[in-house]
Amino acid sequence: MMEKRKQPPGDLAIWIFICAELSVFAAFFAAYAFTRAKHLELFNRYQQTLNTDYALINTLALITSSYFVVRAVAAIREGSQRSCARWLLAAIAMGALFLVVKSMEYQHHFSHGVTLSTNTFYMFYISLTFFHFMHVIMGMVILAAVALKAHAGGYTAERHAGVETGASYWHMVDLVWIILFPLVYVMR
Amino acid sequence: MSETFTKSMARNIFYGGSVFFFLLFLALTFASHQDFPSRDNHEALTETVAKGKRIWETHDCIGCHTLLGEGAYFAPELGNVYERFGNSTEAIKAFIKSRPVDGVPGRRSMPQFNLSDEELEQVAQFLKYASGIKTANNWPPNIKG
Amino acid sequence: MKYKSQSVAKLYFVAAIALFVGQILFGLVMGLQYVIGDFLFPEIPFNAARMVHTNLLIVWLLFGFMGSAYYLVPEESERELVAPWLAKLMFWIFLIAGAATVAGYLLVPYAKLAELTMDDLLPTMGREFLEQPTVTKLGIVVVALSFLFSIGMTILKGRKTVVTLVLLIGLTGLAVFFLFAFYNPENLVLDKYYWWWVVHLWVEGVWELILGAILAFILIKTTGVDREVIEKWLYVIIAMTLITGLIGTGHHYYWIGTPDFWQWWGSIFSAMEPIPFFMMTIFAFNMVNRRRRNHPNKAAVLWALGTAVMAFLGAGVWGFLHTLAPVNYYTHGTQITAAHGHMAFYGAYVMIVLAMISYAMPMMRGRKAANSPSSQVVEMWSFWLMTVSMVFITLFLTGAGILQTYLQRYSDQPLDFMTVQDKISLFYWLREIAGVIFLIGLVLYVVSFFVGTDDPEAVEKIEVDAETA
Amino acid sequence: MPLTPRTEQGKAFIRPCTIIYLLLMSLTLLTWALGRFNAQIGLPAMTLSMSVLGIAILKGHLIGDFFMGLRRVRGPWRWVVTLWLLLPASLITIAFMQAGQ
Repeated sequence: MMEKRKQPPGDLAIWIFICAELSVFAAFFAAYAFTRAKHLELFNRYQQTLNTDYALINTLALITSSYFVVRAVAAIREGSQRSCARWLLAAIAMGALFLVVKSMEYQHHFSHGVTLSTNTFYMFYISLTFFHFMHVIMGMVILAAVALKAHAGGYTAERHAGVETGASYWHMVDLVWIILFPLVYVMR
Repeated sequence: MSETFTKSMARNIFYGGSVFFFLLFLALTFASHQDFPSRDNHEALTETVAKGKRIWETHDCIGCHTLLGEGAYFAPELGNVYERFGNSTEAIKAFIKSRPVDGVPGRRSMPQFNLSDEELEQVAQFLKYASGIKTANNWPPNIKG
Repeated sequence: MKYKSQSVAKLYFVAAIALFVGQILFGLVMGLQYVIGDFLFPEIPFNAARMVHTNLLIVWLLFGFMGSAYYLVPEESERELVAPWLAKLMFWIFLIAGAATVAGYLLVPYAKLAELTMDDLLPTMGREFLEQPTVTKLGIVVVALSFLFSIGMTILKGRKTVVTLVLLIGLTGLAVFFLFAFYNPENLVLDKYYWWWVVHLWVEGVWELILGAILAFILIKTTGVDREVIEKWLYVIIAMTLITGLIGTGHHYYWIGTPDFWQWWGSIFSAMEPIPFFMMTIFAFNMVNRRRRNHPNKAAVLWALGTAVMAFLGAGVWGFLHTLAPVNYYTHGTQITAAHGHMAFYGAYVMIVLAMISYAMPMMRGRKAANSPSSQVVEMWSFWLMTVSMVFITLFLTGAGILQTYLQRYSDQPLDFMTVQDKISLFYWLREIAGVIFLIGLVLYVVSFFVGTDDPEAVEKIEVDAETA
Repeated sequence: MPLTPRTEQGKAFIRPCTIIYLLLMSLTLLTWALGRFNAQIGLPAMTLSMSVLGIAILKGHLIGDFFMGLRRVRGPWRWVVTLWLLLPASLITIAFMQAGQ
């Protein structure tokens, strides 16, 4: 039986932050669903202008990057700093892929004159995805900072709370997208 | 594994979070600016209106009234007063002009500002311009303001 | 008092209390004008009384913040203040400019004041809370910069603590966002949009950092709890404040010609704004419960705990009450806003300044740590009188606001503004009575400085731990 | 606490997290396929929506348990992600049921 601990991995401070972020996203998701119920036809019509293939690539990219982060944590637990940094770098690359694909999607919509004020569906679509988009950037910055420190030998097999903290934040970014993807792109 | 809740992480979250949400605020401000031209009634923003805004400001009208719901709550909302007065700047001017110098016994009363005809026209035009601003859901809820 | 230069705070605190009395007197005048419309008309019209009421509030709170900074920064930095003469000079400049401005509001018509101060050169007057003549605003900038200089240099040259760092960030933000007071475009929507960058980003942003820093300082001093613990929580709380409060500005962007998306962003983020206040309440009580000493200044601890509770009620609960866009659609610009404004300002900012005064004043008047018990009893009476009457002011205004919202906005036959005002005048009378009790509390507060000055000071009660005894 | 990459004999194992990862990828493809080809599959909209929502909750739970490592935590933090998933998911379900009527 594994020894269980009282606290989730990483610094407790990041978990307070994660809880706050998750509450905001939960509120946004619920707002989306209830507003959709009031404007069913509008939401169903404009949902079809979204590209599910792009969203698929992005979901796969985020899950893969999350997996890489898990490997990075495993690596540092085994004391391998360089391998930890490499896994983190790979995770950041997958994050970058997400940003590129998402930007292509935005480019498509914006070139058709879509803005936050076009209609309620696009208001939610842009708000939710852009808010998440910024979280991806933020997460990449955090991972980069952790990777640099790992590369410089700042963590050990015993002391690596920083890696777990960054990892927890990144998984949160993934987690949000896991709900966002079916809700905005698929459910109708 | 011992408890970790470090001051340095709390600090990082403070700095990181503040910068993050300030940037987001700037992004939403940018998006707002894209929308202003379609709602802010700038077509009606003539020199007369601009002067009217100065009259509005230099008589501290906001110290009693609300304008689009902001200000003091002592006197009626003026964001839609142009409509409430039957889409008439003349009615607004007549009202301002006719305020008794010594007030109304026991009642609230607007001061007599002794505005010239030109100034009256300017402030009335300003209020007409304000009523043309497209507020969300056509706020206020009804003509009473 | 460890450092001589801390004593400049005394000037600031005395002025703050004097202006506070003035603010309340004018509040009572306005309260009476709500029910007896021609009271003091046309000598002091409502808008003039309101300018005095709100501007005195802002100015005395600024005096309070500055005094608090001058008191706590030397102690935290473990060195004398840089240029205490500058602090004294700026005090007099600020006081004279403030007094002249208020005199201007009362003695000449506002339009005349605008003309005399050449407002046309750079028009900034006539917007709510920013009514000061442009030259006064420039004076505020000069005072703020000098203040930042002496505080900042002291902090940088001395020991750097989280308390002083957060305070410095808050004060810098205060100065920076005030600059938007000089932006007054002709376009009303833009004007309103950036007006909030002063007002909201002050009271729901950087001021909360100042509040947090002062509260943390008082708790460190009075509870003896490990600084590390308090500083950690300070960071978490102010992080939550800015995370929710920055986008929370959106709750002012619902109905002023700004795009519809703000209704969602504003509602969601400002619904989270009570969280940091709730954390602050938990934090303050937690620290006091874990105290390592019983500070003899019971009054100061009471004020500090009061701040945490009343800020949560006033800013958190009463803010949440009308912050969601569908609710705010009906309540925007009614007495509900007034109710929230009163309790939030009292709970968050008035009380923290009084807490700091309560903590620091005894030392500056030559005591070791606290006033005599008899003085503290009077002060605690004033605490309860002011706080309870403020709760009632808020409740009566809330009652007035609910009726107003219903009669004027929601019912099938909406009534005229003035008709509604007449119907709800009972609530205004009750509010005025509560206001008089508040004034009595305030008078008692002033009296407490002169009670028992010759008595020996209160001493720390040593708790005997049952287990070790 | 290594994620058991090798046994004592040095024989390579597939890490549990890798299995979870592959599972997450497949579930994602399933969600996508349900959305993309429902015209051919012909599920009623409500069934489709609830299925992909259910899949999402499962995915989120796996991420919380295995990636975030919550399955090795006891006390309230153990359930933070799962509870979070259930909260919006139940609200979304209510909203979709409202809309479906």
